[in-house]
Amino acid sequence: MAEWLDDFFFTYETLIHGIGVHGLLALSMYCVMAVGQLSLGQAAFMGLGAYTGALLTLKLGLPFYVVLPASAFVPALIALLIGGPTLRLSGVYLAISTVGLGEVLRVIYINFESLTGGALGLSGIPMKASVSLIYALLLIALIMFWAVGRSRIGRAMEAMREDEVAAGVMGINVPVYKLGALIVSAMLAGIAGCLAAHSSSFIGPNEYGFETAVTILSFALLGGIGTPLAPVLGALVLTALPEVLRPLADFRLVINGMIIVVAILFLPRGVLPLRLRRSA
Amino acid sequence: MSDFLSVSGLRLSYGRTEAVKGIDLEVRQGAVVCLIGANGAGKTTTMRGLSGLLKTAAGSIRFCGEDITNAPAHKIARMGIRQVPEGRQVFAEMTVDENLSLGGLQVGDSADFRRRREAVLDRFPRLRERLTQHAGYLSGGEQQMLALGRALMGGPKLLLLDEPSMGLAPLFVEEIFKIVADLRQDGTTILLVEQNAQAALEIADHAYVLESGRITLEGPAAEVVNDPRVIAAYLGDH
Amino acid sequence: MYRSLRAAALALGIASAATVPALAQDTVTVGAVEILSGPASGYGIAIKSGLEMAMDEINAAGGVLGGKNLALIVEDSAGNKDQAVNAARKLIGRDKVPLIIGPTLSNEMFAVGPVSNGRKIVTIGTSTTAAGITAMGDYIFRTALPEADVIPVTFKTAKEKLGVKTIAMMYANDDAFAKSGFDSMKAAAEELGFEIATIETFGSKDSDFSAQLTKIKSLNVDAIAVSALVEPVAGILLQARQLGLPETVRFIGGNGSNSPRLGEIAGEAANGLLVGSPWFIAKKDELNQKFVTDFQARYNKAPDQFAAQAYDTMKIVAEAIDRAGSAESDKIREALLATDHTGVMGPFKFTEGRDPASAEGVVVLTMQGGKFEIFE
Amino acid sequence: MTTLLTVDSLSKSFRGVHAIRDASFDVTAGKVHGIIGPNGAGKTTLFNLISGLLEPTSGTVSLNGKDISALPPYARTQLGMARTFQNIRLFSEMTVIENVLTGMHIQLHTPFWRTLVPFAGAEEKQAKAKAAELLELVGLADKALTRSASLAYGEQRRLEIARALASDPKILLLDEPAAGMNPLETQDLAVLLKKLNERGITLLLVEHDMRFVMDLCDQITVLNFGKVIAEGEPAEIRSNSAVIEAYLGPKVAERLLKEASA
Amino acid sequence: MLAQQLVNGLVLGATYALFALGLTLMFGVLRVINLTYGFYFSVGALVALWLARSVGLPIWAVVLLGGVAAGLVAVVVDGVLLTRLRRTKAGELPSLMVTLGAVLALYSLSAIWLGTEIQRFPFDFVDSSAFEIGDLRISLVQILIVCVTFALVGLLFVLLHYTRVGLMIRALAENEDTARLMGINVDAIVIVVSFVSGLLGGVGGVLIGLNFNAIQPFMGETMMLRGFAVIIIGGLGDIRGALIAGVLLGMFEVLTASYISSSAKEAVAFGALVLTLWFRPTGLFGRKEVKRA
Repeated sequence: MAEWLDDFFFTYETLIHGIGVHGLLALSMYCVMAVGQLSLGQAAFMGLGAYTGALLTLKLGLPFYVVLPASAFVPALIALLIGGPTLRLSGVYLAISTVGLGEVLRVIYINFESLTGGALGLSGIPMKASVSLIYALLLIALIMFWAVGRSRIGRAMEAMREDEVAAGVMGINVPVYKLGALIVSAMLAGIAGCLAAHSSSFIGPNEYGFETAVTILSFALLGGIGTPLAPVLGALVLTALPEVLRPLADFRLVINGMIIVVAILFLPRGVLPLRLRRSA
Repeated sequence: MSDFLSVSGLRLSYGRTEAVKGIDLEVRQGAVVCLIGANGAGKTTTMRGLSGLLKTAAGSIRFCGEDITNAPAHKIARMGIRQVPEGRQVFAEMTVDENLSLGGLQVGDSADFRRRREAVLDRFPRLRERLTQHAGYLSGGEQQMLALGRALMGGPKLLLLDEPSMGLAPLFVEEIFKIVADLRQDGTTILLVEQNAQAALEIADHAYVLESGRITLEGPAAEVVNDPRVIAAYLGDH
Repeated sequence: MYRSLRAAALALGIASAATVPALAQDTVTVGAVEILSGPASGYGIAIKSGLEMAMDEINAAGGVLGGKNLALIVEDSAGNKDQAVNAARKLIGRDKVPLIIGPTLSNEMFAVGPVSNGRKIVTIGTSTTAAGITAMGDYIFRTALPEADVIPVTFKTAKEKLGVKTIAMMYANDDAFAKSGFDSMKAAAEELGFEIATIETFGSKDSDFSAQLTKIKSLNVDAIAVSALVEPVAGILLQARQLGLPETVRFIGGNGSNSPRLGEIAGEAANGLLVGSPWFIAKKDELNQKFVTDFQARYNKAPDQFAAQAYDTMKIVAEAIDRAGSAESDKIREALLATDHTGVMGPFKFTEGRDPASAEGVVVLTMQGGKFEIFE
Repeated sequence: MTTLLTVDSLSKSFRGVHAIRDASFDVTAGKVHGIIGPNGAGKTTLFNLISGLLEPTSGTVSLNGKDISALPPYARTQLGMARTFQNIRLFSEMTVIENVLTGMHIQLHTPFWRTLVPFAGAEEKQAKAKAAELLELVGLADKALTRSASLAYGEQRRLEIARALASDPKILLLDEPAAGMNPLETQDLAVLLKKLNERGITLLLVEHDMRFVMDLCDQITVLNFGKVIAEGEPAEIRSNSAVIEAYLGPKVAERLLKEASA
Repeated sequence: MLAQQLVNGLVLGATYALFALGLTLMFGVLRVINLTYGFYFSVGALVALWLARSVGLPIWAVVLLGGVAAGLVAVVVDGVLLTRLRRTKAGELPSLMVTLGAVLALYSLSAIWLGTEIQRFPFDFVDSSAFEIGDLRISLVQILIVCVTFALVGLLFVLLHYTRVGLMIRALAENEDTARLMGINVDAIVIVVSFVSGLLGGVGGVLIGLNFNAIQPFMGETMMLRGFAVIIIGGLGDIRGALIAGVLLGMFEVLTASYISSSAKEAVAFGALVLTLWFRPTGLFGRKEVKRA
């Protein structure tokens, strides 16, 4: 029985890692969407975290408890830098300018070969992200978001999402909240990237582009953003889906796409349409 | 019973909010009927319901013997009910000429079209001067003329005028009402929503007073104009 | 049908391993992880075809271990390293295969290698030509000849037979495979004392190369070395001719150019291109002729080197299982090290480092009229 | 008599169209000040300029002597200004009480992690008590946990007022608070607004219902075509010929004035 | 070399502009960032390829029919995906997402059906001759691309500004409700706009497929990011902007590759995009005011 469990765990270890990491990414997306913004830059922040983490581990041999916070710090710094101008933008513009960030970073990874390994990426990253660490962080993030969501801050965020103008009139400092949300989401994506790098031993420059950004967005869209649990559920479904649909071979992507279509058309609030209860 | 425009039991809502709560209304051919009432009383909502922009929640609308309840807006427009929307809504990025062409889409590039265009330009000489200008650069009064002219291009059987004097300088207000009076003279049927009650009642045959989505007063315009309730509604107790 | 149902049940976690019977006692099952969907699926499908054809031949000839059938489970990686790892884990943990062929891309191998090596499962790349693959661990093999072995042969031939002195180099800088090939090219060029006039890069999905080629044209080089997959290489050849680059300027390709697709896409524009290959479709030996004929008959298209390498690899694996006398990973590993096989690619042995032992079989091919022929 | 809010030579134009031209007036602390004018006179634009949703083309707005023209809306709220909207803008997904609590945003300071500790949300508890009081005041106490979108129209208007009050404003801007209400609701509203005024809140309101305005306001500013055409106490305004003309046209104005003088 | 590089830049830029035309029209009128647009590009090329190979039609017919096929696909896709969202006025985010899911499914389906290997037109399908002036070479296909791009921009301009349908399209773009009041059947105009956008995308696919000889289902996907950059730099919904931004971008890319470094070429589009959004979020030619939050 133990052996069976061991095999089971071995078989699905990457999947289990993946669900945890994607859960964190879904929360980072949630964080931006919770203030009514749309970012397609979460993949870029993830990549920054992954490269920061991998480089610090490989080149400087720093311990993981130093590496992990550092890989949250670097994306946060970039978010702060791009935050100012991009937050003036709304909707589609912000989304596309954050896609631009991802592409610019990709070009940098490819061209700074001596540091990033160029197209070959970085391999041999030690597997330091254990399942327990990933899920502990996911749990902490969930609890934090739940707490924030229930607090006056969460109320302010929901107000912004519903009506930015009215929220401003309520005395909510809308730009600061937006910037704060972007920074926190960048940190979270950075941590997720670092964990992913330290659980798959290899990272490359092409992993954090448009497609990944869209995947992260679809976690939140499928799950919904009524509660922090919903995007995580979305991540779970969409991460497990390719494995569940493995027997369908070629048709997996077709089904995957159709699920997104159907979810948007018929489940506009996601599969978990609940709303965080705040007032009892 | 008039067989021109008759509305019965009309209810209209925005989402969950009911703005018009079951009204009956009649417009005889060739008449000018005005709908007055305070802001938020449901006048504009009624207009949007009649032109098909808003789906009716209940009740029926008949026009020229046909049931047009919930007919699509473009069909209603093609049947000859032309609305001049509140706030004019000219196509700001198009020229005056293009705006007029849009009004006369159904007659296209025909002799009829050219005749109507000439008639409108004769009626509004200012528009002729500004034919190639973008509508967005016209003054408020000119835009209102354009909106009226655009509706007239469609050869309306029934003209729905929503607050034509809104935000206009007095000189223009006067001019607009003169035009409405002219149109009446020419036999155009008009349903008029107005803030400027006196001016509206003066040219109207019949009037309805709308309050909170219900019709509270109805009668020949000459009677309504002297009803103390109307004055009170506008200026408070006097 | 049964297999897909079973797999669905597994993935859904409805059935547990304890209740699913292992495949019948009289089969030996090996796994493969290849790209079967998505934009790069052409390579994986070719490899799958080669593997399956070899497997059927082996089974028709009596199977392995004295009569057991050889079976193959091919999992799709879609070209995504996470899915490649998931697929490998599924093969190891669920299907309990002792050996995995693949994955298709070097990138995927870098992610899968540490996992399968950690579980002591033999993993053989048939198409992973990047440097450093086999250094990942004792259980990682490859039958693909690394670019580092093939390129010097091609370059040397170009120098000796064509008198090439100055070259321009182009590569897809966002593609690990192309970059790795380029590194080998650069090393070989420096070794041979070529003058490198310029190094130009492009994106692997680009379709316009006119800027780079115009620049190269103005530099009057003897040859242009290109490292990329076949699609961009074909595009480069077509545009080079459009821009009026003289035919005397030879193109030298890496592993990616070694595909019949090149002739199909680029046609006459590919004339004169040089490429080193461990395998050549028109090789005259009987084994190869039979392989090409059978493959053509079975799949209704000509095999490429990916199919050929996969075909040989399956045969090598079957022999190793027989020599090992058991389907255990450790024993197969030992037996593989003693491989001495003659396949469609020629004689084959592994080095101590589990790479192909010799580049002797490398032939330099040139493209003429849309077809490869031996360069003489 | 101190001046709380000063609007000084304020102008705003959109694409060359002048919505507000050189408007100036003062709002005295503790008074109810009305702004009236026909449709399209620029009242809502004026409100948006005062509350910071629009930036003026020229001119200034000062609150308590401090120039706030360049401040974003949230900063004006922090200085003691609150407003409601003509086309009700509630947070429709939220419950009624949550809407009010959102209005208290600037007074709450508890860090979010306190929600994690059981029985530690003293401030939130106080806030809820205060919110409940405000709901009581506007007559929505029994609807505290209802989703705000499902309230009736008049209730939504009252909730918007409660939400605006939650920030403890010195001055409350009401954009057509009685619009769409029936006479009974309007009366209740007038009573409520008087009560607020008695508590020391200065009110600035735009309204169409004249009876309502005349009853309630201490001071009235009349706007037409973006310009201030009259200013004064209700009685003065009522007999101001320019005002009557703006509303009812010159003929009625003439007649009414004759009647008055007769 | 400079002359040749300028020609290269013009042709590359024209391909960008050609691709961006339909995308910007779609956004300008229907207010949707439609990610399935890249798929119409692929459809045009694939249909044209099939017609050229199996039916043996001449080049002009292939370009036209490829475009028409793509237009029809666009109408169907729009009808199935977006009608519902448009009715409920669902906003741009859900529309974006729904086209995202659809495009994933559509690409995958066509890849299953047609394979992912690169295909090309028959070798003798186009005249591969070229004009030579000294060192400068301009091929017929290149001339065709540039001419068709400018012609299509011109035609689109004429369609929008000098025809009744164009008048209706512009009215819809400005104000849907008022357009209805003019008696315009908005649903029909939406179909027309979808068709024209799809047609433009399809024609782009055929021509670019002819020039670069690399046709496969995913070809539109790779163009999509570049297309975004072009329409945002040019101003969303602005046809003239798309033309100018496309050509400029192509020029800059080619000149960067030839005089700075080919590895910096990739960064040009997104560098320009970021700069545009930073300093002029409405694009070079966009006019609408940015809302104040």
